[in-house]
Amino acid sequence: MRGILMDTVVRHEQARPGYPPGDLAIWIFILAELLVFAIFFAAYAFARSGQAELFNHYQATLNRDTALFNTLALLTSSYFVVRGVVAAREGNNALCARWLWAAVAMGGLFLVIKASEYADHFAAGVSLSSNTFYMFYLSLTFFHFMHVILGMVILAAVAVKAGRDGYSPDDHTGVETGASYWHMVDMVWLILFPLVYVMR
Amino acid sequence: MSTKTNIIQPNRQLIRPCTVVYGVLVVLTLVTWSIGRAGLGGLWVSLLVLGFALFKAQLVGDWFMGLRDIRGIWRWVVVIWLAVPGSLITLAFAFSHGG
Amino acid sequence: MSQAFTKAMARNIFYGGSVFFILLFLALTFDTHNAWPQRDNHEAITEKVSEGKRLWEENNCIGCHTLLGEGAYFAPELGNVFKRYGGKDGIKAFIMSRPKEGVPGRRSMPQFNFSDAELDAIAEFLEYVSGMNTANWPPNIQG
Amino acid sequence: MQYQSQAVAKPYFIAAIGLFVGQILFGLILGLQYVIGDFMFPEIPFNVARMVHTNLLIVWLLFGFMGAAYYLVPEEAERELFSPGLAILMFWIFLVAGALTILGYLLVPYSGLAELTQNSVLPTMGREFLEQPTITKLGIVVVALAFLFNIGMTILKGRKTAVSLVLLIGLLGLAVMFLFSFYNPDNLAKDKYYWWWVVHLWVEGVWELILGSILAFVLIKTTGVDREVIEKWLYVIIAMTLITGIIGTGHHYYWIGAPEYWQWWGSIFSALEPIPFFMMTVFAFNMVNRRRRNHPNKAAVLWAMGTAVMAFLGAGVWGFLHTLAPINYYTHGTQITAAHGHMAFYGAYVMIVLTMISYAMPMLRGRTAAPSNRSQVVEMWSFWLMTVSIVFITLFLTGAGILQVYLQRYSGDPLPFMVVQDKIAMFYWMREVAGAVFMVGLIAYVASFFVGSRDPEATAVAGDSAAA
Repeated sequence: MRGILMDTVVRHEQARPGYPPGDLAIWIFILAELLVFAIFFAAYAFARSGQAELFNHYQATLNRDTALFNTLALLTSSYFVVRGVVAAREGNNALCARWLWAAVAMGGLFLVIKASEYADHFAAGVSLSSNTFYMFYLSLTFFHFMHVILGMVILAAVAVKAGRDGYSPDDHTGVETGASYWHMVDMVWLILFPLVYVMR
Repeated sequence: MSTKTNIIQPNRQLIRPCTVVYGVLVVLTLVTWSIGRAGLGGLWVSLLVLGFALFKAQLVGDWFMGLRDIRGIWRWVVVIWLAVPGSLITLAFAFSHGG
Repeated sequence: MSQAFTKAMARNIFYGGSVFFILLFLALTFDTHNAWPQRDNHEAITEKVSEGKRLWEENNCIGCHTLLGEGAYFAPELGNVFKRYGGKDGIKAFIMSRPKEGVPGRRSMPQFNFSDAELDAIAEFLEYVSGMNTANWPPNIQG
Repeated sequence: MQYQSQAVAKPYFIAAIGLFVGQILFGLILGLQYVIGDFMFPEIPFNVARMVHTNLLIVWLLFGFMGAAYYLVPEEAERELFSPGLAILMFWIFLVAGALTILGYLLVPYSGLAELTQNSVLPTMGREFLEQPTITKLGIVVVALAFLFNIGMTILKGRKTAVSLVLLIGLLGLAVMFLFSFYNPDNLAKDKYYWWWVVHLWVEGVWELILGSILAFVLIKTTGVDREVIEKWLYVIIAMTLITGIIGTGHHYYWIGAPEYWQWWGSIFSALEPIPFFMMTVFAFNMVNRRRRNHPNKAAVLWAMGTAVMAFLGAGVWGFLHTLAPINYYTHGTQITAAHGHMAFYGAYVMIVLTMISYAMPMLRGRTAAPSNRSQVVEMWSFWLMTVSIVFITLFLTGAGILQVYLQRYSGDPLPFMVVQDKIAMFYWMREVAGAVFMVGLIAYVASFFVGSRDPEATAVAGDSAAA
């Protein structure tokens, strides 16, 4: 084990790796997911261009404040995951597990806030069939909502393994795999939030 | 375990780059939210908001996912992806505001 | 940092991804059940219509015709035939008029020898179908 | 043949080929009825011939899948089949039930068959592809359960590989989804919605798992590429299949009374359905290029490559052509659908079964790896004849479909269905000619089992790697 300074120097000297962190299989999955979201976003934008009035009108009925808190929750959880990966890289499994559980908790906060929003919508009689805007709003956010759940399951599985001291500085691909997926979930929301809640 | 803790100790005293990035992400999110709250709209405001969003996503890809340390095609995978919805959304908004 | 593409991860993605999309599909199916009452014209399903559907099935009409675009492509679409023929009488008259031995060199519907009550049931079934909300399909009256 | 009990696959394969011949014969009758409307009327009306054509297809593919499973599972599990006797018993039950059903279609008017089999007790008949009497459907369930039990026990007691597990999941899904064929509500919107749970989730879901695992098995055997590599790709491909294919069911829900958001969900996900097929093509060619040996059964490798390409063209490309809702609005229920159906079924499922038969038959007939050279030449001729014909059938039907869509649905002055049919008869004639060539190819295929059967086995071409 070298000092961190040495490590940094060595890393710059070495050729950088040609593959992203984590198992390459998860990246194929991430690419597929990103493709679906990209098409969904473009479909939203083009459907909107035909009915801008309607979209602007119903966009105003959304709660932008809860969406802000949700964005902050996801950003924070992503940050926690980064810290968790650093901890795993440094061989500190216990710390890694703590960061990951904190990230899962932030994901849980997101779900609670989003679910309360859905409850308000359903109480108001809004559904996928209400109009094109709500169709897209509910489809996009619910599709993303399910990704948050899946990401939390993955992070929890990684956190459990980290809690059992299951990773090492030489072998922590599992942590990076879960982290990459979670960042993807966060990244997609970063586009979704302005597109659906703000842009008009 | 204790030696490892010692080794990384110096790093603890600095602000980590990822913490700075997190701060930038939060600030840009608040700006975006404020624009929405002020009820601003129109093509240029929308594109500005979209630009923030793409930049934020890029930050997540580079610093959180760690793609800036990668060479080859995978280094650009998020950039390339962002270009697709980014340009299509721009096109659609230009279309709806122009026509 | 290892860049392995492992079989274990590929397998996990298969199982995880499948469960994910099955759940999503079930959620959409649940919503579809909630949305049907506004679209499926279920108010029109009488005992007569049920009988008509049974006759439709037990004479394998789908073996030549399409119904809402599904079936065989040998004979005309019948989802909107009630509108195309301007009512039940047109449908009944056509089914009755089919020659037993067919038409030389041309496609012809068989003669099924339906009773008047049966003809009525079939026509009512087709009337019920024509009242479903099919998102404006077919594009025109020709089906 | 490494295990004695693999031999039970042989009758399944023979029955499959026999029923395949019957299917094509009725296909030719149907094609002729399209242009000579009263051909065989009223003895065999179109709807009866079509029912025979499609039901024979389903039954012979099921025979093929079962035969494939009986052949590959012992080899994968590294043990004898749990019960060869049960497999043979089920073969005869399935064959007799299938034959009786087909004879019922041909000899009794359909409504008489419904009455005879007590359809009114649990009405399930008279829906496309699910025309079988309820009693036959129950028989299919029994056969499927016995089959799954047999295969499942073999896998459980033996080595568990990705190939056999994926195959088992696919077969299990096939049996489970078939149960929806017993749900037939009076509400047509619900009837059609769940009808697709059988039809779509079969052909664009669980059947693709079966396809993938058979292809993986044949590639492992013929290329000698490391199992680890092939199984890894198998998982990725079938993961993509289900990710896109399950919600892709929505492309059938546009115009049948389901809510309109399916137009978006269905379009988006089914637009991605070509991806797993494309991956399969890339995967198959990659594995053959990285082969460690040249297998002497070149015909089997040709079929495997053909499956990968034709499944992508038929299911992937021709499916994509009309899957987006705004396009499907015009093409739904026209000859475009028929064009896609023909090439997709041939490219994906007919060809994978023929791949497996081609690979396994030499061993089942007592050879060590391959048929004779002469036999392989005839078999490869049959490959090209059938494949090229199906391409032309697809192109002619696509032409017919485009013209039909324009005249009947798109032009300012839409014409009635039957008028349009007369105007596109030329395409139907050309399709029938292509169909006749297909029949020639099929005869050549059958002949390949008899030609050169006393000749010595073909060997890998000289100069190839020594591993063969």
